[in-house]
Order: sequence, then C-alpha cells, then structure tokens
Amino acid sequence: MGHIKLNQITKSFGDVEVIPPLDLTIENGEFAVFVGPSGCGKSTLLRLIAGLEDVSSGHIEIDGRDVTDVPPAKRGLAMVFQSYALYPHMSVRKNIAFPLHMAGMDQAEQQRRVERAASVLNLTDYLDRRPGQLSGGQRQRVAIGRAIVREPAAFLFDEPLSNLDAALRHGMRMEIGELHQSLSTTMIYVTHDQVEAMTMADKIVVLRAGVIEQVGSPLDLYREPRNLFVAGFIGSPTMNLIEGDEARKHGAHTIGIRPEHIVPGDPDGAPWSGTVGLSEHLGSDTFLHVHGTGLTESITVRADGEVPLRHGDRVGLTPNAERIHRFDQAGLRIA
Amino acid sequence: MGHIKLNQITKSFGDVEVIPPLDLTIENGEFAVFVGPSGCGKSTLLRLIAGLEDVSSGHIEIDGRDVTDVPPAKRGLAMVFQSYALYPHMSVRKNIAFPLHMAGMDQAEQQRRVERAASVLNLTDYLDRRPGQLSGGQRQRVAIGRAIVREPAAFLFDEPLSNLDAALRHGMRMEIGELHQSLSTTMIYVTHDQVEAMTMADKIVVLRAGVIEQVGSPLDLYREPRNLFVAGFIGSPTMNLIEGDEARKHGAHTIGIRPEHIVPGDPDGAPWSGTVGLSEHLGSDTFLHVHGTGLTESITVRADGEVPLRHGDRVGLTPNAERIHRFDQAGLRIA
Amino acid sequence: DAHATTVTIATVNNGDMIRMQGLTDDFNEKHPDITLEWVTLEENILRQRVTQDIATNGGQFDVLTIGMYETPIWAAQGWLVPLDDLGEDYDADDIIPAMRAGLSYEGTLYAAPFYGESSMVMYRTDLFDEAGLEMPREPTWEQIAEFARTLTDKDAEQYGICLRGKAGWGENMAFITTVANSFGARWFDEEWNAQLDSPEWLEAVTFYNDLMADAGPPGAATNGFNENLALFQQGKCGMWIDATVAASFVTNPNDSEVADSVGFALAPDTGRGKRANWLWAWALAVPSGSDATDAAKQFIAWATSKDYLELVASTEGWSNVPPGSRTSLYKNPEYAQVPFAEMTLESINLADPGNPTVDQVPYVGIQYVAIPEWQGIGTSAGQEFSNMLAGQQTPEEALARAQELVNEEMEAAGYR
Amino acid sequence: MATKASKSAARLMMAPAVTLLLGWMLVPLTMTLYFSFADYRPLRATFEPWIGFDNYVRFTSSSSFWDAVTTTLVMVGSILAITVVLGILLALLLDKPIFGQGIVRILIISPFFVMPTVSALVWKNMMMDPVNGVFSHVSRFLGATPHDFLTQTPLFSIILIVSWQWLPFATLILLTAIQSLDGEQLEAAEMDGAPPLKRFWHIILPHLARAITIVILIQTIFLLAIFAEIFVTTQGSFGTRTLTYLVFQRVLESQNVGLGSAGGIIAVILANIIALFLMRAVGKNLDA
Amino acid sequence: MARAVSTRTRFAWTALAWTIAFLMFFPILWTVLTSFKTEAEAIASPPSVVAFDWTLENYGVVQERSDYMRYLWNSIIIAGGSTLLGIAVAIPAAWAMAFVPGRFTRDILMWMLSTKMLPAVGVLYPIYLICIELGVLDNRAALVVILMLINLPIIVWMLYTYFKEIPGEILEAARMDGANLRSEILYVLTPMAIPGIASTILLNFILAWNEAFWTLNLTSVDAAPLTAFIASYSSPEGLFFAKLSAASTMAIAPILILGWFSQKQLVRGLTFGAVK
Ligand SMILES: Nc1ncnc2c1ncn2[C@@H]1O[C@H](COP(=O)(O)OP(=O)(O)OP(=O)(O)O)[C@@H](O)[C@H]1O
Ligand SMILES: Nc1ncnc2c1ncn2[C@@H]1O[C@H](COP(=O)(O)OP(=O)(O)OP(=O)(O)O)[C@@H](O)[C@H]1O
Ligand SMILES: [Mg+2]
Ligand SMILES: [Mg+2]
Repeated sequence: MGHIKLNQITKSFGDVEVIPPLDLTIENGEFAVFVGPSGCGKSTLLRLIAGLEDVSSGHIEIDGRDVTDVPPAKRGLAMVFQSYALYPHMSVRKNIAFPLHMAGMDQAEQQRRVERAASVLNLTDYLDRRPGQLSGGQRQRVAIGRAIVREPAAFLFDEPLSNLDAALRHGMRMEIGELHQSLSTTMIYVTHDQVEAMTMADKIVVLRAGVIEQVGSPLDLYREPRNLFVAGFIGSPTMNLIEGDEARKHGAHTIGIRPEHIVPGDPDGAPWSGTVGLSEHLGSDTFLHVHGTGLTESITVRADGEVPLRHGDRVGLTPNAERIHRFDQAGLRIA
Repeated sequence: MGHIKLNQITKSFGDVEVIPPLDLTIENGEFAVFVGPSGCGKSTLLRLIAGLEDVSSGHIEIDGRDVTDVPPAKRGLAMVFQSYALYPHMSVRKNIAFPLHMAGMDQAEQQRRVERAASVLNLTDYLDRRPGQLSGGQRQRVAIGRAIVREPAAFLFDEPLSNLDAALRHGMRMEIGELHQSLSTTMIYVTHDQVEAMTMADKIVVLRAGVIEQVGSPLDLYREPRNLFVAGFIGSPTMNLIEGDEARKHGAHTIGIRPEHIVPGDPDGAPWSGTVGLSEHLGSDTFLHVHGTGLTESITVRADGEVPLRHGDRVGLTPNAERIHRFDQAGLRIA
Repeated sequence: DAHATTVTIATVNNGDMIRMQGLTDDFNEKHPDITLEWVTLEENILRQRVTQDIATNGGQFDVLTIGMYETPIWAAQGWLVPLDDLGEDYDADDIIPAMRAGLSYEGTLYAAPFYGESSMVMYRTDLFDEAGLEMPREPTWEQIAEFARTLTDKDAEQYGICLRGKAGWGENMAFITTVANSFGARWFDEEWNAQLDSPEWLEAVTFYNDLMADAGPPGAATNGFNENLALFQQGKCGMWIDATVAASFVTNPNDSEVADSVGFALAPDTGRGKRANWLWAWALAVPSGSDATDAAKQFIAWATSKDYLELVASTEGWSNVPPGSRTSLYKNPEYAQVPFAEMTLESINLADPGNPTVDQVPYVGIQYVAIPEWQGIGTSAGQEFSNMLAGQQTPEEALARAQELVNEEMEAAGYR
Repeated sequence: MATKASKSAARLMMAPAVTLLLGWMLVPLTMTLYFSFADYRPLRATFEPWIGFDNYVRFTSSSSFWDAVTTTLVMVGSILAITVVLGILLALLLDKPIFGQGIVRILIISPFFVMPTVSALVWKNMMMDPVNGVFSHVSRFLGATPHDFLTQTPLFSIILIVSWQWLPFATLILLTAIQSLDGEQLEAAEMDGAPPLKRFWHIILPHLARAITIVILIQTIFLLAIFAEIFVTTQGSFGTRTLTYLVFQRVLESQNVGLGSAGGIIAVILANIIALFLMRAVGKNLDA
Repeated sequence: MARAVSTRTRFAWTALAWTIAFLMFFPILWTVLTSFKTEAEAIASPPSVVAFDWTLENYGVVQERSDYMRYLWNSIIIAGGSTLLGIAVAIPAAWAMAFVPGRFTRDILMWMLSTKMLPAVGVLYPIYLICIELGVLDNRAALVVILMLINLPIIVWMLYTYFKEIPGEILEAARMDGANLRSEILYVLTPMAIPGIASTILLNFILAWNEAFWTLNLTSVDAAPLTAFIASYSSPEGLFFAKLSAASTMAIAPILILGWFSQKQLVRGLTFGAVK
C-alpha cells in the first residue's frame, strides 16, 4: 500500500502559479526525497499530497483511488512537520495516542500500539513527559511515533531534521533509514540538505520553481546530472564549472568536474595549474582552493588529509577525464 | 597585544563547580578554539575572560595586567555573540559606531573608523539598513564590525556561526580566517563544530566538564590525541575504537583507527572482515558500517564513492598499521 | 488684602443651583476681589464628599450645600461657622421661621436657606377632568389611592401615581417616613427603641407597596426625585407627591409637556392628625476649616438675599425663583400669581420638625431623624424597602429586616 | 549577567519601586488596621483607640456581611465566566477571514475605553431605563412589556454592564493567544483525524490556558474593586451590595470609620486569599 | 490552513462579526446619537435613529455649565503624569527583575500585584488624612503620585514580561562595548522595548484616565479631571438624557479616539506576554 500518483496537478496562490502542471509517480514502499532551493515548492507539493492545500487543477491518486477531494484525515497518510507540531500540553503518550483517540479506538488497543511504537523509537522511558521536557531528537521521535501508530499508507516528512544539530541529524537520519527498512512503507521526504537526500533516498526528485528538473536514484544524479542546475545542486563541495576554451576543447559549452575527481600534483606536466589560496585541513581531507588557473576564479580540489601544500604553493591539477561532465548552451547534459 | 593568561581560575554556580581550577595561556595573535561537548563550560570560560561573569577564584591577566576585578568594558576585549546581539533599533552604522560612541570618541573619527570597518567587511552598501533587513551572513559581519572598530586586544567569539546554514557557514568561516590573517589580533573562538575547529584554529583547547583535555594544533590533535576522549571527539566520522584481543595484540587496552585509514577489499587475506550493514552513498564517498567483525559492534569505513559494495556483502578490512592509535587502561595515549 | 480670594463652593446639580452658577456675574460685579469656584456634584456624591471633607477637617470647600438634616449635627460638632452676622441688610428675620429653626443650633443660624420645600400633591388636571374626578384641597390617602388606580392605564404608559422608590435616606426613606407619620407610625419610642415592628408601620408600608404595584410606573424601585420628575414632565404620571420645588419645573413649558395642566393639593393624610408632608431646605454653610470665611459669608449673603430673588425673577421669571426661604417672597404680589406659591407656603407652615408624628418622639426631623446614625440607618432601611418595591420581599419581611438593622446600629451607637 | 556589580546594581534599581509600593501598602494599611480596633465615628466626635475586636465581630456578624460576600463571589464569578466564554467565541470569530477586520476590532474594543461611571450611566439611562431605554423601545416594538432591568434583575444587569466593559479585554488577549498558535499543530491534528470541534477542544483550548489565567487574574483584581457601576445603578440595593460597597457604606455613608476599617481589613484578607490561588495558577502558567 | 475559504463562508463570518461588533458598540453609538438630539427627541417613543434635527445645543449647555477644557487638561496631566512617572520608576525595577533575577524575583512581582488588591474604600480615610496632613488635597501632583502607585504593579509586570523577551546577550554586548548601566538602559534596552513600553503607557493611560474613585474623592476644583466632570451629570433634575449623552460623549471621546488610533499597539500591551 502506498502508491501515489500525481496527475497534471497545478497549484496557484492567487495569481502566482507555484506549481505548473506536474506529473509524478511514487511507487509503493519507495523512499522519495524532494530537494531544491528554498521556495521552489517542495513543501507545497507535500501539502498538496497531504490534502492540507487544495490543488488548483489535476488529480491525486493514492493506491488507485482518486483522493483529490478527500480531506486530509481520510487519505490514510501521516505527516511529520518541520516544527514537529507536537501538542505541548499532552504527555508523549497522549501525543502518540492522539490519532488513535480521534479514530475512536478502544483504550487497550491504543495503549498497545503506543507501547509498541515507543519501544521501536526508544521512547518508552519518556512516555509520561511533556514535549517541553524532551531534547530535540526525542521530540522528533515523538512526532514520528505519532505518525507510525496510524499505520499509514505513506509518511510525509517536511524537513524533519532541519532543527537539529549536526550530530543528532546524523543519528536521526540513520534511524529514519532503519525505520523505512523495517516498515517498508512509502515515504516522501522534503529536505534541502544534500547529505540527507543522498544517503536516504531511493529516488530523488529535484525541483526548481515548481518544475521537476530530474528524478532518479542518488548515484544517477551524482553521476549523470541532466543539466547544470542538478549538477550544481548535487555534490559537496559543488562541482567546478568551467566555460570557454577549455570547455570547447571538450566539445561543450560548459564542462563540470567535481573536487574529488581532480588530483593535485606537480605543476609540471599537469593539464592545469595554479596557486593554492585557502587550504582547509580537516584531518581526513584537505580542501584546496586553487586560484590563477585561467579556467575560473577558483577551483576546489579535494586532497588527502596529509597533503603538504600550503597557501601560495604552485600546484598542478589533473582532472579525471572520465569524470568530466559536458553541458550544452542550454545547460543540458551532452550524453 | 592580546596575551591572555588564566591562573588557577574556578567558577561555581551555587554549589556546582562548573570550572575546576584551570590554567591556560593564549599567546598574542593566536587563534584559539575551545571545543567540547555541550555543557562542558566553553561559554562560561569565554564569559569569564570577557568579565561577564565573576570568577569564583583565581586570576585573569591580559597583557600582564590583572583584570580579575575589571568590568567587561574596561578589559579591552570585543565579543561576538552566538545570536549576534545586534541592536535592532539602530542602523548598521550606529551598531558599529556604538562602542566608539560609548568611548566618547568624536563624530568624525567614529565615521572614519566605521567606514573602514565596513569596507573591510563589504558592508558599505548596507550601512543605513537595520539589522532586521539583513541576511544572516550580513548580520554576522555587522557583529564582527562592531568588534573590530574598537581595535581590541582580543576577539571573543561564542559559536558565531551556529545559526547560519551550511553554505553560509562555509563562507563566513573563510572570512573570519582571512580577518585573522589580516588583523593578526588574538582570537578566542568557541564552537562545537569540528570542521570549524580544525580549519580555523592555530590552537585547539578541548574541554570536558570544565577540564582541559588537550591543547594543541588541529593536526596534532588529529594525529596524536592525548586520550580516548580527544580521539573520539576530533575527526568525523569518529574514530573506531576497539578493545579486547585485537587491542592486546597491539599492546594496548584500546586501539583506535579512523574510518579513512581502513581500506575495504576482498575478505580473503584481509586482517579483519565483516558484512556491510548500512552504506551511506554521498557520491564522493561512501561510508560503510561493517558489522560482525568480532571487534566491536560496527566499524565505520570510508570508501570510494563508486565502491560496488551493498547491504549484506562480505568485505575485508585492512587498517593502515601506521595510523593505529594505542591507549592504556586509563584511556591515555601510549606513545 | 489686594489678592483675590477664592471661594470654593460644593453644590448639588439641581436646577436652582445651576441657575445660580449662571448668575455669578452679578456677584462678581459686586465683589471683584472674590473668585468663585464651583464643584457641582450629583447629590449622593456631594453628600459623601462633603461629609468626608468636613469630618476630617480637609478644608477643600469654603461653602457647602447641605440640608436641614446635617446642619444641627455639624453645628453641634463645631464644624460650621455661625451665620449670625451676614450684614445689616440681610434681614435674617425674613427667613421663614420653620426654616430658620431647622437650620439653627441652640438658637444660632448655621446655614442660610437657599431654598426650602415641603411636599405636596401635584396632579394632572386634564386627566382628572377626563376621568371625571375631582381632587380635593386636602385629600386623604384613601382618595389618592382610588384616583391613582382609576387613572392607571399601563398599556398606554399612563401611571396613576409616581412616588419615590430609589433607596436612600434622602430618597425613598424621606417619602416613606412621611407616609408612616401620616399613618401614626414613628421611628423610635422615647427610649430609642426602634418601632418598625409596629402595626402602624406595617399599615403604612403595605399601603405604599400595594399602591405602587397597582398604579406605579415600572422600575419604581429605582425612581428618585429626578426620575419621577422626568416621568411627570413627559406626562406619564397622573399624580406625583413630592417636593414643592418640583412645581416650578412641572409648570415650566420649556421642560414640561404638561406645564399648563398641573394642579396642586396638600399632602394626604389618614385623619390621624398628621399630613404626609416634609420640611427640607438646601442651605449654604461655611465649614470652620475654611480659609476664606469672610468671602464665603459674603457669597452666602448674596446667594440667599432678597436681591438674589429679584435678580432671578428679572432674568428667569418669578416662577423660577428659589422658593420657600423668605417670608417676603410670599408677600410679593407678583409672586402670588405663581400658581403653586400659596400651596407651597401652606405646606411648609404645616410642617413641624419637633412633632413629626402623632406620638411623642425623642428626635427632631420629619422625614429624617436628626442623629448622625441616620444616614446609615436610613440608607440600609431604604434598601430594604426598595427591595420590597422591586418584589423581592414582602412588607413584613422588609420591616423585620429594617427593624433588625436599626436596632443593631442604635446599639452600636450607644443609645441602648 | 550575574556579576557582583550587576547584582548590587539590581538591588539599587528595584529600590524605588519596592520602597514606594511598600509605603503605599504599609502606611494606609497600618492606619486602617489601627482604626479597625478603634471606635472612630467622626460625626459623633467619638474616638476611642482600643475597643478590641468589636468592629470585626460586628462587621462579620451582621447579616449584610455574608450577603455581601456571596454577592461579590457571584458577581465576580459570573463576569469572569461570561467574559472568558464569550471572549473565546469572539476571538475564534475574529480569527476567521473577515472583511473589515480592523474596523470590527475597533468597534469591539471600544467599551474598554469607556470610564466605568459613564458606562453605568449610559446603560442605566440609555439602555435599561424601563421607560426611555432602548431595551424598552425594543420590547414595546415587539409587543412585550418592557423589562425593568435594574429592579427585576439587578445583579444580572450589573453583571451585564461590567461584562460589556471587560469583554473586549478578554477577547483581545484571547485573540492574540489564538493567533500565536502554531498553525502546524492544527494541521497535525487535522491529519490525525480531529474534526473542528475536537481541534478546538484538544488543541486550541489547552493552548489558551495561559491566556485565560492571565485574563482571570487581571480581571479579578479589577472586578473585586467594582464600585462606580453599583453606585450609579442600584446603590447597593436589591442584593447588589458587594463587600467593597458594604465597606463604602460603613465608612462613608454611616461615617463609622472603625467598623468600615474592620470591613476593609477583612476585604483585604479575602481578596488576598483569592489572589493567592490565582497567583499560584498564573505563576505556574508563566513558568511553563 | 491555507486552503481557500469560499467567499460565501467568508461573507457569513463577516456578517456575524459585524453584527456582534455593532451590538458591542451600540451603547456608545446610541449615546453619541442622543447627544445630538433635543431633550424631547431623546425621549421620543419610538426613537428616531438619524432622522431628527441634529443639534449641538446640548454641548453648548454642558460647556456653559462646566469648563470642559479644564477637566480635560487635568485628566491629561494626571493620567499622563502618573503613567510617565510610573514608567520611570518601573523601568529600572523591571530591568533588575528581568536581567538579574534573584531567588525572590517572582515573589516580589506577585507581592507587587497583590498590593492592587487593597480595596480603595478601605483606605480612603487614611489616605485622606495623609493628604490633609501634607496639604495636598485637590492637588494634581498628589493624584499623579497616587495613580502612579496604583498602576505601578501593572506597569512593572508588563515591562518585566517585555524585557524578558529581550535576549540578555544584547545587554551584555552593550556592556562589552563599553556601556555603563545608564547607557545600557538608555541606549539599548529602552529603545528596543519601545513597542512594549508604548503599549504599557497606553494601557496605563487608559486605566488612569478612567480611574474614578481617587480622582473623585481627592479633588474639588484645581485637580478635578473628567471623572469629576461626569459626576455632576448623573441624574440632574428634569429631562437630561440628551445633556447626559453630550457630557458622556465629551468624557469618553478623547480616550476613545486615542484608543482607536493606538489600537494595534494596545492589543500587544494587553497581552502581557501571556502569549508568545
Ligand atoms: N499560503 C501561501 N500564499 C502565497 N504564496 C505561498 C503560500 N505558501 C507558499 N507560497 C509560495 O509558494 C512558493 C513555494 O513555497 P514552498 O513553501 O513550497 O517552498 P519550499 O520549497 O518548501 O521552500 P523552503 O525550502 O524554504 O521550505 C514560495 O514562493 C512561497 O512564497
Ligand atoms: N547561570 C548559570 N547558572 C547555573 N548553571 C549554569 C549557568 N550558566 C551555565 N551553567 C552551567 O554550567 C555548565 C557549562 O555551561 P556552558 O554554557 O559554559 O556550556 P557550553 O560548553 O557553552 O555548552 P554549549 O555548547 O551547549 O553552549 C552547564 O552545565 C550549565 O548548565
Ligand atoms: Mg518548505
Ligand atoms: Mg555555549
């Protein structure tokens, strides 16, 4: 259960068309991630699926049923909000039980389900606390708990980790991943965090201004971005983009090469060379910002943590030719 | 100017001793970073130096002068707060001029200094805006501007970037680094972000529960953590720590090996082997969580982005023997 | 001295006082060195303010507007300045004797009457003619009740009689006490025992209550003098028994819709020897805490003089002259033409504060008892009767509770 | 912040406010306390400094005392109930999309600006007057006999007047509270299958708890002191005599300062008992 | 809930809201209308709503009887003075409570609020005697002080809740920037809290303006504000509805207009930080 199909849906706020006609299918059990710059319509799309906004035109099907006019509660979906939207005056137990209570389920069964959800989410010890007494990660889990007790056809997440700090984010990311594996329920996940998108998704949907730029698996997007936008958006640090003569040499208007696909070395005999500007030593890696290559203002290169280069050193750069991406005038990938 | 010396200082809140007696010297012109887990006393230490809190005992010297009882305004230090603490009702110009105004400097000189600071920080176009009309990064710069106009003996930063998003954080990190190079004033910087600590510091001070665990350059800490705590704290993902037989083989109670120092490969002939649990594909790298090695629950390995291993595959692991860290029973490094 | 002296006058917001305020130019002309400041307040607020101030010797006011009730009590405390020296041409002997007696303490005048009043019946001649009724000069309560019931037509908002019902010692208690007097009831026997449990009281109060229920306007329990005046002026009341001063208002065509059809009769009785009319004066007095005693006296002399009466007559007409204070006014042939002049004087002369009711009493005062506790007693009891009129309790209950309240108060005051 | 210097500065900064209020409380209260044990009746020129607890005994044993306490509680309680309940409903209404919301808000808040004396006068004369009041015009228009508010339903009438004055206050505070509710919470509840009524009951109402306590606390402070409304309309008759009004009658009408002062002290004690409960509640809600 | 609301529902809510708003406002509206009628029209039954001869006569009569401007001026001085004085005393206290909280801060705050429970009638006698002693009966300055004391708890409380919302870091920043306590409060805290201070001022101005017990009992001439003005209009004799309406309108108009214009500010002030 949990096959979601969007059919030529559009959404306008007043005169502004936020989503132009859009088709998308999310398969049963899939983990789909929506990414894109701020304001591109990720949340709007999610809310359309949830039923929290009405579509302006088009149809939404869930498991073959047209739910375009069905109210949110009846679509069988569960949503985890960015602010968690926990009920501050209810205990964790009550929060999790709330959807069951609303469905009129009997007390014993409610308790059973809450306990089970709590044990899955490691919340058993906190059931009698109020949300205000929990840490960010725990709140996040309560929000998820409230979603899973309903055994929904699909989960919708709107940037659920963006309020957490880096370490916690990492942990929660893994937890959600594991949850998906154990429940194998369809999940739709909105984020603007690359790492989240790359590590969690079965399928990434890249949006720009309401338009789908590319849909595919994380590695597809990494390896074969369909256009400049996707190329620049996926990967960290971002791909180096080079125009002009060097690009023309490769028969393209623009070429792109990721920092990790350039090897620094002796300036002599290397195809490109320049001087090291800032170098960031992380221990495990060093990011070199190389200036004066004549290609573009600065080329970022990922080098070994122990690389002996320092500010001002001359360095030669050898791109991995197989990993050069070529784009035409319109920014589309040249196959 | 900007030699700071803490002499057996302690700080208690009520009955709780947050900082036990502590000695620390920060040299003139140094970029010192305080890191440590949340609640370890980083901010408290900084505020003691600033004079925003009284020390419970001990002495603070700045440039040889005992400032223990000197009010904050007279210590000649400038501070940049986590929330920026800009004055929302004043224009950027007034914000930056405020310390000069308080010092009773004449208008013309104030203007001159503000203009100069603004041009250093690329704020010239925004001088007449209010903080509310600025982006996060710009606000950050105003806060720094307010600090630099005073030409203080030292700058104190309390997690100044933690409110910014990843991309902006990266940019501001570089800017502060450049600022330090151009002003070469002493800076003390509190963060709990590893990357910031590693890339910016001349000297990192690792704190735990108010106690200094290690002081040293970033690469010193990365290469030679003095104890298990520092080993686990520095580096991302964290070092794998292995106890038991394998450790004893190396003549230690615990050995540590970082994910980037383990090479995955054919299980046959490799010293260690296990099955791949979760694998996180970032494109540029893949983090493998290998289970069932018999060493510890899970070993994290950094592999190439293109590594063909998936969930459930058998994998052999070859640690780089030179990079194995050894610790004794008490958790201290064995040289 | 050369400086202008300021005289602060606390006064009540009724028509005569407000008229006086309008005529101060005359005073200013005669006394350029005296500035008058007016503090005009609603009666209840005035009383509270003035009492508070004089009891604490606050000295906020130089001239107080007080009544016949307060004057002897305050004078006894030495709080008032004697007014026996208001000048040669003041002619204190011209003051109507009943008034003068009521405003004196131990023979000395302590407050000069601005106007005086008794109470009488005012009735609508047109309605009486229409209904074929005739009002005698000296009606009995029985007749009044019969007229009232006849004239009542509630659907047409026509009410036979309007009487005071609003709680307050100067409101409903003033009226009810006069009814009680005419039924032969008294507040206290000679040992200061409250007499509200007497059959006379029950008879009087029951009579009043039934009459108002049958022939009174709605909301009678909150109607005081002013409310009834408005009702009468609008033509909603067939009869109204109240202060004689009202006569000039109800016959004033500017304010009254029934000005040309008002008749007057003496307050009713039951044949037991006392008529239900009271005696009251609004008078001006100088508190002993005043720092402008002389100027204050000059003002009082002006405001209560014969000249002032002429002044009003010349600007507003004779019917608007403050009545009831001077004998000479009633001797004035021009004033005699005012329709209610004679009836007013006669009512005043009928009143005898020393012998308010049929039996002997230890107190002075017709519609009040001139002891300091009266304000408290009167108001508390007034509330009981007001509640009764509002239908919240029976006359028996109201009297029983009033009796209890009064005894409590008297005991505390050390009378028994 | 917590340096020695700032702590001593803080003490200095609080000093004026604390000293002034302490003086304002202590001096009159001490005098009132002193009077309450005295037989002090200025009109009789009586001043006997110590008569023990006589005044207290007399004040509390008089039948009017308990009536007054009951009246006070009924009046304050009803006004609170009315303003809070209607305030919530009105706030919910104003939270809806409405044309001309600004004007609606201005109209609704207006009664709050009207001084109590004027509002009592206006209601008594312009609205409730059984002959000339608007209500009587309306009931005559409808063919009914005019209701005489102030005598037939005196307590209700005063409650109505005061509620009219305070409803805007409650409404506005509650409206701000409603608007501060995180929209995502309501959406979450909607996703969880809660229909509008249940959303109100389970989400909105608990969210309002804090605002409601504030409304109750502030209003209670002012409602316990209601005076002008009673003075102008019923003068305390027909069972509308509150404790405050009773004290007024004792002190000012009867000029029995001793007895009135005893009443005043009793009123202070009762008010503080009520306040204590409220402050507890608010204190808790302010921390949460 | 950004789902489109149908225009019909919107009209329904609008109609309901306007009806209620009209009913709430009606007594005031009716009073204002009546003030322009003649006394006879004021009691006409059935009453005419607008189709009467509009007249200013009542205002003339009221003005002739009492010098409105003097009362108005006193109201402004007393309400304004007490509010400003209160603010001046309250700001330092609220600063201390909000930024240097001690163990007893909450108790002090609650105690302050509890002084408002002192029934005024109970302490009238002592206050009156004190005023006589000090010779400040009918004195504007005395009333300013007394009303200030009455409203001080509310002012402190409101400012405290506003100040608490200001991050302490900003004050610390000022301190680091070399500001002493005075500059810190003058240049940083006060300007930042201006919206809060403004609404506190407004609310307390209204409360002081409408305070009717002390202003009536402690004044006679020099210091009498509008509350005393209106006290001479309740139930005078004769027909008085129109004149009463005119006087009432004059008494409430200034504050009503002020309230309307500052409504937004005030609403914030009314919330006492009760809601975030
Ligand atoms: N209720 C609304 N009324 C008008 N415009 C809206 C509304 N909600 C969203 N928009 C607009 O629609 C566009 C898409 O908004 P949306 O919230 O879906 O973006 P997003 O991709 O989720 O961005 P972010 O990453 O910042 O959350 C934005 O331009 C936004 O301004
Ligand atoms: N004013 C205070 N009163 C009591 N305890 C305090 C106070 N300020 C800090 N502490 C305690 O002192 C310890 C150190 O706090 P501090 O703020 O210095 O930590 P930190 O290292 O800055 O943490 P974070 O990374 O979360 O900012 C914490 O346990 C904290 O609870
Ligand atoms: Mg979004
Ligand atoms: Mg910190």
